[in-house]
Amino acid sequence: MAKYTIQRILAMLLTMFIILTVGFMVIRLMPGGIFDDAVDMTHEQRAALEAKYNLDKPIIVQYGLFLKGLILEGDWGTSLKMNINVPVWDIIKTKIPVTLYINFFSLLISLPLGIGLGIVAAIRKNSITDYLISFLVVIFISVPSFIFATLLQYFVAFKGGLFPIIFDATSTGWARFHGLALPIIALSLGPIARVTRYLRAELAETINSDFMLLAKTKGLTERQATLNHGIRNSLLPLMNIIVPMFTSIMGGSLVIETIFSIPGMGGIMVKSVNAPDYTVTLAVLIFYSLVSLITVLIVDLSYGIVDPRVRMGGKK
Amino acid sequence: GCSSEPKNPGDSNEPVTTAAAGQTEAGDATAAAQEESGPKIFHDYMTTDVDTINPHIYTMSVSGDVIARTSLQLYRQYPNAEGTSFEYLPELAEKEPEKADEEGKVWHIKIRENAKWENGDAIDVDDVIYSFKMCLDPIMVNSRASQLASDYITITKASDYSLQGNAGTVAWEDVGIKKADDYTLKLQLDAPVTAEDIKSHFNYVWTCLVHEPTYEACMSEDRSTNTYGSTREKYMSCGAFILDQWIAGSQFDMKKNPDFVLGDKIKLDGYNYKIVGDRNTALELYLNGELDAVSLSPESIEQYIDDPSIKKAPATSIQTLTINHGNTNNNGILGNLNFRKALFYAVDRESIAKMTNGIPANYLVASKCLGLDGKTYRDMEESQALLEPNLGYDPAKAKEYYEKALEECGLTSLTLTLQYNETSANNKAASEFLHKSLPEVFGDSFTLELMAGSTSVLNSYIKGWKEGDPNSFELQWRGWNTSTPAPWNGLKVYSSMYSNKNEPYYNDEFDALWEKANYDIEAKLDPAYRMDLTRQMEKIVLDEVAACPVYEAPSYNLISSKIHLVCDEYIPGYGFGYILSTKD
Amino acid sequence: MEPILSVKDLSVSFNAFAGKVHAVRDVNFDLYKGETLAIVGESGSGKSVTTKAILGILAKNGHIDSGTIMYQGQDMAKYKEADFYKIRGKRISLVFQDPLSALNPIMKIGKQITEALILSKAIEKSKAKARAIELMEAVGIPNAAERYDAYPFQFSGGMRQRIVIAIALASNPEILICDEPTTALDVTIQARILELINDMKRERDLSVIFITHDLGVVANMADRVCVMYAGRIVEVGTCEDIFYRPAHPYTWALLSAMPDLHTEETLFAIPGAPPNMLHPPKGDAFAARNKYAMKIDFEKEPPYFKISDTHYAATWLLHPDAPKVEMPDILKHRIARMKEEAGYEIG
Amino acid sequence: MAKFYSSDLPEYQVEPESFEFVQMEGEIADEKFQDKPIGFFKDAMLRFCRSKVSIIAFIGIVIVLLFAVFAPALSRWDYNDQDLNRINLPPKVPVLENYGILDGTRWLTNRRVDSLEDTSRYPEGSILKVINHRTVQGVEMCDIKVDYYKYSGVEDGTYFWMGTDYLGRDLWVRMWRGARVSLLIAFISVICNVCIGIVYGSIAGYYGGKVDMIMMRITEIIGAFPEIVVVTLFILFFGTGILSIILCLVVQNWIGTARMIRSQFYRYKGSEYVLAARTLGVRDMALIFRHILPNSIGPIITRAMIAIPGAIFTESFLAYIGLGIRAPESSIGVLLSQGQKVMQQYPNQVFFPAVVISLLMIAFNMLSNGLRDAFDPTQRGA
Amino acid sequence: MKSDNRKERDHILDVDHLSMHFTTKKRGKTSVVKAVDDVSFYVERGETFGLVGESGCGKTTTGRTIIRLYDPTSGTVAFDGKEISGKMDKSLRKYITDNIAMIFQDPIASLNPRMTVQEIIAEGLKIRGVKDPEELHRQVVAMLEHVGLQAEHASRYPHEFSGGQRQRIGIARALIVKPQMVIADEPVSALDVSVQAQVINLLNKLKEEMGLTILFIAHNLSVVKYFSDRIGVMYYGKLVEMADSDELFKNPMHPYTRALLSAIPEPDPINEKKRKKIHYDPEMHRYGDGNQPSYHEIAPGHTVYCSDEEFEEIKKQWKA
Ligand SMILES: Nc1ncnc2c1ncn2[C@@H]1O[C@H](COP(=O)(O)OP(=O)(O)OP(=O)(O)O)[C@@H](O)[C@H]1O
Ligand SMILES: Nc1ncnc2c1ncn2[C@@H]1O[C@H](COP(=O)(O)OP(=O)(O)OP(=O)(O)O)[C@@H](O)[C@H]1O
Ligand SMILES: [Mg+2]
Ligand SMILES: [Mg+2]
Repeated sequence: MAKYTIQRILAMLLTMFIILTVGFMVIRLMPGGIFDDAVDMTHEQRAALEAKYNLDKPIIVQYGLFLKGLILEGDWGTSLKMNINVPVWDIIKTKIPVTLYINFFSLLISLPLGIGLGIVAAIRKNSITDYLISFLVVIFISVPSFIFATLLQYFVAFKGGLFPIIFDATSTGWARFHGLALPIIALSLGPIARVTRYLRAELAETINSDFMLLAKTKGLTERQATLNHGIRNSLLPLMNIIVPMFTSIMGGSLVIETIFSIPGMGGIMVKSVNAPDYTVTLAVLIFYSLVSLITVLIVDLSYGIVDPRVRMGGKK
Repeated sequence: GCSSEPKNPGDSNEPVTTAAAGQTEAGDATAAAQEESGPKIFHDYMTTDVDTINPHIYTMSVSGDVIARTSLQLYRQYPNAEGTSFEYLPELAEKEPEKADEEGKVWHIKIRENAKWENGDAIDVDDVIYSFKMCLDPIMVNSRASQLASDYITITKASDYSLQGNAGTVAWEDVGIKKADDYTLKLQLDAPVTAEDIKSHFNYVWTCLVHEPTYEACMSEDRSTNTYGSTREKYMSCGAFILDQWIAGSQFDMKKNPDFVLGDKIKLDGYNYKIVGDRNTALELYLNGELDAVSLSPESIEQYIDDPSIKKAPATSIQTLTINHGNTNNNGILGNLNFRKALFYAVDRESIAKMTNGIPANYLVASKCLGLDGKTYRDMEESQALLEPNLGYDPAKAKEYYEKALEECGLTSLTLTLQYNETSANNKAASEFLHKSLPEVFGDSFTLELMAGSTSVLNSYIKGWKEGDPNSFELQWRGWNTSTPAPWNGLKVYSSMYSNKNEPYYNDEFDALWEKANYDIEAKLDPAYRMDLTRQMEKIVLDEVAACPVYEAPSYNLISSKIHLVCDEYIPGYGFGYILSTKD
Repeated sequence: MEPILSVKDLSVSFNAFAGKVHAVRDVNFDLYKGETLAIVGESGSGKSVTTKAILGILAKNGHIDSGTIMYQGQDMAKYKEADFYKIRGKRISLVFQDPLSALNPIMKIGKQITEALILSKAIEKSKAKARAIELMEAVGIPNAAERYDAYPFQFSGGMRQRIVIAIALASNPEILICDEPTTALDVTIQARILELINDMKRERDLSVIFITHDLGVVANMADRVCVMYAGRIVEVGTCEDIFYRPAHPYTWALLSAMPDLHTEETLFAIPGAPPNMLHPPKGDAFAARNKYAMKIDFEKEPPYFKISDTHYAATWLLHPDAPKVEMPDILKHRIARMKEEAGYEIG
Repeated sequence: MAKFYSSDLPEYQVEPESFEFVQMEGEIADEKFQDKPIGFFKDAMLRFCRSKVSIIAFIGIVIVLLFAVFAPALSRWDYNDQDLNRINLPPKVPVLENYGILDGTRWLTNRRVDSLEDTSRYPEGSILKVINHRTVQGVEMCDIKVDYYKYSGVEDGTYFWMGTDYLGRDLWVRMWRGARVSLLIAFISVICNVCIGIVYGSIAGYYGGKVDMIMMRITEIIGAFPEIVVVTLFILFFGTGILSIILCLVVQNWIGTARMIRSQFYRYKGSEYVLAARTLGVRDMALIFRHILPNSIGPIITRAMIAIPGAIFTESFLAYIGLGIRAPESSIGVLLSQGQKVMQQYPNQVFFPAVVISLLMIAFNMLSNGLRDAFDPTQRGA
Repeated sequence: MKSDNRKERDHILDVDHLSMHFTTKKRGKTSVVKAVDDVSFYVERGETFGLVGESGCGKTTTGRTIIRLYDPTSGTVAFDGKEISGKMDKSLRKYITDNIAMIFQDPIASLNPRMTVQEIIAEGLKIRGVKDPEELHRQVVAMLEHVGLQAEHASRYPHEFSGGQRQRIGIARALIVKPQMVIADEPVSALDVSVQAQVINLLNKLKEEMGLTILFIAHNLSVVKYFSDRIGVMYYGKLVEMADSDELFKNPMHPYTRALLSAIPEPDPINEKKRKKIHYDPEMHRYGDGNQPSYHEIAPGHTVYCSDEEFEEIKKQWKA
């Protein structure tokens, strides 16, 4: 296991490196020079600035310099546009916690809720409850999260006064959670629906499996059989959708963060692309890639823990 | 105020409104606020985070707002007593600049002796010189250096000094910024200027003071970059407010500075900014009492149009159709004057203005720009005279010119692409309107295609012609922030020397006029003549349709009834003066 | 003797996509204490459905159309889901065909064995482990204590089937239903599982319903045999009745289609394929494939003809008016040889 | 009822001629089939048609498609007919208006009481109700309910079923025009995804080993790029418009299809009939396209069906961040994102597109379920 | 039913020290499965060679390696004197596919559900250059009738057939290219008893008519015995015993063979209930250094895989 883990991490680092390289090139291909849209300055002044940041050099040289800094000093460069002269890492550092906070919480919320709803729907298949859940699922899946975010903000926070309209970055503890509850909910609706849909299908299949039948013939009630055997077994394949789900939550937070004024990664992603601020974009890109690769890794490794067949190296 | 309309590409001609601090002459208001319980804090918002509050390198107007509120400039605009116009008052400077030679090339500025940093350090002329020296530093290459070196005034050798890089050819001692005595700054200029020029020049945010020890501490080892103003700790306040708390991406809290040199003007106990990216959210916050002022999105104007709290602020910019004169497609029809005229006459500005809650613009100097005798430039009869009747809308004429142009270019049909910034609802609506209405004027042979892009994408198209691709774009919306007090300066965008030019439009006559209006002492001393020059310039660009002006979109603001402003109406070139307001 | 389980006129059908599948039609049999009743028949003849109907675990789209299943004086055909909990696993247990999929792949073996006992509070949690190990030993799992914590995938097919049997025996049932318990296994392992079932049956005085399509296995296990075809029981009798005195052409065909170690002649092949149970044929379902089919076979369903007290067959050939036919030669020879080998004359 | 023979029962008295052997002679041939042969697709279609839900979904989609194709042409207005005198009208539907819903009225809040008399602002008869009188900063204010059509000066008898937008364009027409565009984008992008996915997935899955490893790494890398970066690049190179959107929808989304195809290949390339074909000497290409790929048809169709509303969804996300389709063209995404901006003022502008996209989502989902079942080989003939 | 078309002792297939090892890499762990390990046997022209053994012992792998669905790890296979285990190229591929055909176990899985019977059967012909659709159809129909199906079945899809019919289609597909040898991998084990006989009889008939050589893989000893001339018994990748079928049943020498034989259930209630089953425990061999097992011929054509020590024992038990 340890060896395998190390192998996987090495492979991940290699992938990261390729992403870094490709990302660097791609981002430099992006439109707009850093100082095009900046302030009113003379041609000479602009040229001097570009020279200072090596922007006038061939892209390969720029990449070489960047890599040198990164490897020798762990230097991701400094922001040129968004937080001028601030090391990119310092910027990202302050944004990551809140983004991870809302993303993890929505994962944390959407999994149990989705699982719960999925179970209910699967057990009561073709009942009113099932139809109701399916209806909600469709709504949640098909209506973009920015609509929900706006609706929640308007009705729950503004009209209802139950939550703050925007997030207060100074808050801590419970107040922080309270302030982030709406964005978390807005982010979770889609994933909840997806988990529900997936689990409903999966469980409906598991319920028909032989071991469920055996469980019943053993004398377990329908309920006990579903709880003890059905759910655990249908949860395993659920891990397959956690990764895409998590990345899509991350993607969703892009918009949600703006609506709720959350100073997180999602906001600077869009802004750094628009600014454009190469170094920040690259760092954000790496961050998102890393998160998704790590999720993949964790899911893969935990598969081993959750599924004894994988853990103990069995067949199939 | 805060910038509410998403910033358009090219909104870079620095708006004066960034320095919205103000002053009334009413000295009796000191006691008024103190009876109230609780601190009186103005809750404002900004739509994006600041990039830095280092005055030498900031690029965003919101950053400028924060710096302006927390640091000192030599001079600053304050509203006049009636609250109808503004005037420059000495801030860090103690009084008006003094001419130290015959011509007006050497000036002395006396600064106050009681100014202090928030940590109690006294401020003297060395602080001022240090700030300027750092701004012009050749190694750091600050983006604001050229503006400090030569904007309204051209400081001797400043430009050369700042652009020399490592060469070391120009010593700081050669630069025309000197210490006359501990509290007097001596300026050596290339050309004679007026006191007004000096005040205008030092009214800008990039002339704000930086705190030497802090600045030095933020200096990188090779002295090539500086992180001053990137966090609360790396900043030192000395202005009307002290930066109390700064949570990146989220909020700024400022508290009143008891040692502020013009302290009696400030009635508020604090001034806070929240960063609110979404307009609906901002409105909700306002309605909830969490913000004291909000700028309405075009969609919600109708709902509040009768509200007593609504206040209208003139547009910060004229929305124009930028024309790529050098485009060689369609046999270079965009370079054809007849076609550009056709375009000019074909735009139904009135309808577009109605749709955008704006003002139709058939001119290139914005209506907020100041003229003479308390009138705005636009309101002056002479300026009115050079405008086309019916707001420049004349379908018959347009069609005539269009057909002529087609013939001259040997075309039978024409398709052009108009690019706009998708985040600007007004530009989008106006584009869609033109998409429909232009073919109605020109006939079926004409098609207008629309294309949205983000700021950076649009910029890259503009950049195209500068990098040798003449066909990188055809038409694009641009909003120009013209300089309010100096309309002649604002027309810089059509001159050859301007580096952020949008369209490859060059006119020697215009360039000469611009030089004259800006640097000629004769012009400087004679405002009427200057106005005249301005009008001549405007006429040239209008006649040649260097760009096609369409509308100005004023902003509609709701200002809480708790807030009492120093001026009932928006003061062109100044603003509402939120920080001078009182609150109950 | 009173049967402990008595199935009368059981008919089961499924609402499938294409229509109504008549999987089991008028099935009758009794199960007596301590006997092994084998049900043979080819795939799809309704063997599993019959047992599932008894245990109330028919698929959702299936239902009992008519008939009674009398057990302990009650008709299980009328049971509600809740009533079955008292029966399933406790009084009647089922051993599945496929030991691979019948065990929950991610639950420990030991837990699967005693889970039902714990949940029904038949045993205390603390004693569960001991009981599980005891059961595992009983079904012949070596090192049972160590394997308590193993997972199904760590077991071979034969061992898994033993576990399934252990699960079935966990609460000392009265009736054990084995639905093709060895089909997925190798012959050598099959032999040992069959031995195990026989041992268990003897030790615990179980009644066993044994389902298979392998006549060799039937010969080994059964006391009595039901031969099923197309949802009906076409012949029923003691093991000897069926193997030495088969009366139904289908039984003949089954027996003679299968080579044994002595077969040299051409096998007797049943032509065609079993009927589609969506539209069960009129008359004798086997008629279309039956060489000895008579006109009436296509018209009228044959009743059960009594051959002896224990032996019934549903074929018109037994009608007094029907022409007499002999069973195929290959079968005749084989029976003769078997009798010889057995060393005595049977009936 | 099981019947036992008894010579007494009359029903078992059978005429002797019934006891004639009928097939003693000759081989009994395998039964002939009564019906026509049913091809795989035909069978799938038959089963599909038997599922009511799928049919309803299918009809639903057809209706949307019909509307999308014909509604714009049949309507009184063109999708781009602008009239600044009728902007942001609320919905008004004949008949329904009499029941107080969709009657073209709207509440206007924060009105000055003194301005209500002003007939140039409030044409006669436009004000239906005045409530909530209050004084704000010394000004008398109230909320009013107006007949917005009269208020805007639209002539009587004009009905905009879904209202109008900020340029006075009919939202009903724009809705269907938008549905047309969105569906077109969705269809094209999904087709592209499927094509690329098939080729890529087939190669990776069929050859396996190192080829597969490298190809999968590549997808991983492509997949790691945040959408926004990719989108911006495409916008730069191709400008906004359908092409960029489709490219954006394709550039990463094919990966999923490719993965699925690959796993299908892994599953089937070792299957017995593929091996059988190999022992006959069937070439690689034929194996891929004739033997293995057709198994993926079901999953591909299912996937594609879900991807279609998914593409519309992504398109609306792009529209929201400002990279949508070229104005004045309409699409569901454009309408949704436009609607989001005015959700508090004119909820109708977001409601209707949201309903349509939800309906499409439901319909495509059900359709894909139906197709999945129909193409499931294990359910054949059932 | 044994065939008599064994002419002279003429090896058509020679398998020599064939090994096929699978390396699986899962989550970083590599494991080697020795599915076939050093197996040698031969098949004579015209005979039926049966390969039996329990599930997973490598029978299928042997068959598939011979027909080159897998590339052997080591050892050689020669068909008609020509080595067919070497490097694969077009001509070798053609040689193999022209001469050897394969019949698969699972009648459902081995037919492409999306092709008609006509397409399935004609595929082999098409590859061999028969293009004319009428000719194709004619041949397909002829073959269908050969295997007891009818012309009208050609346009049908596999799912419409019963197991036995499908297996016959599989046979038709294999035989239409007129191979010299057929590898039949458990062709009847997935079938119901009632239809097993159909297929066995058919194979027998075709063998006679076409002079086929068959490598018959099965785990049902009764069937193998009935069908094969010679039998090889496999256990865990090794071929443990090989002999003429009568000889093998008379003199099962390897303990595993004995266990296998004793375990076959027979449809004879009285005898079956009396019969004693023999258990085989591989631990009993105690192979070690200097006591390695190898092939020993105990009688002409009867080889046993055992150590020298064991061979001595075994020899004593052999009955003439
Ligand atoms: N859920 C179901 N829906 C529709 N038909 C069903 C269902 N379950 C069983 N059947 C049908 O009922 C018939 C009898 O099935 P059953 O499983 O009892 O056969 P079996 O005799 O056990 O065969 P096998 O030997 O293959 O296990 C078959 O034709 C089968 O297709
Ligand atoms: N492609 C493969 N990769 C890895 N292992 C394999 C592969 N094919 C077969 N094996 C392994 O090789 C061994 C022999 O398998 P094979 O299929 O040849 O057995 P068999 O005798 O045909 O069994 P059965 O009677 O079940 O068909 C088994 O342990 C199997 O798991
Ligand atoms: Mg069964
Ligand atoms: Mg095999």
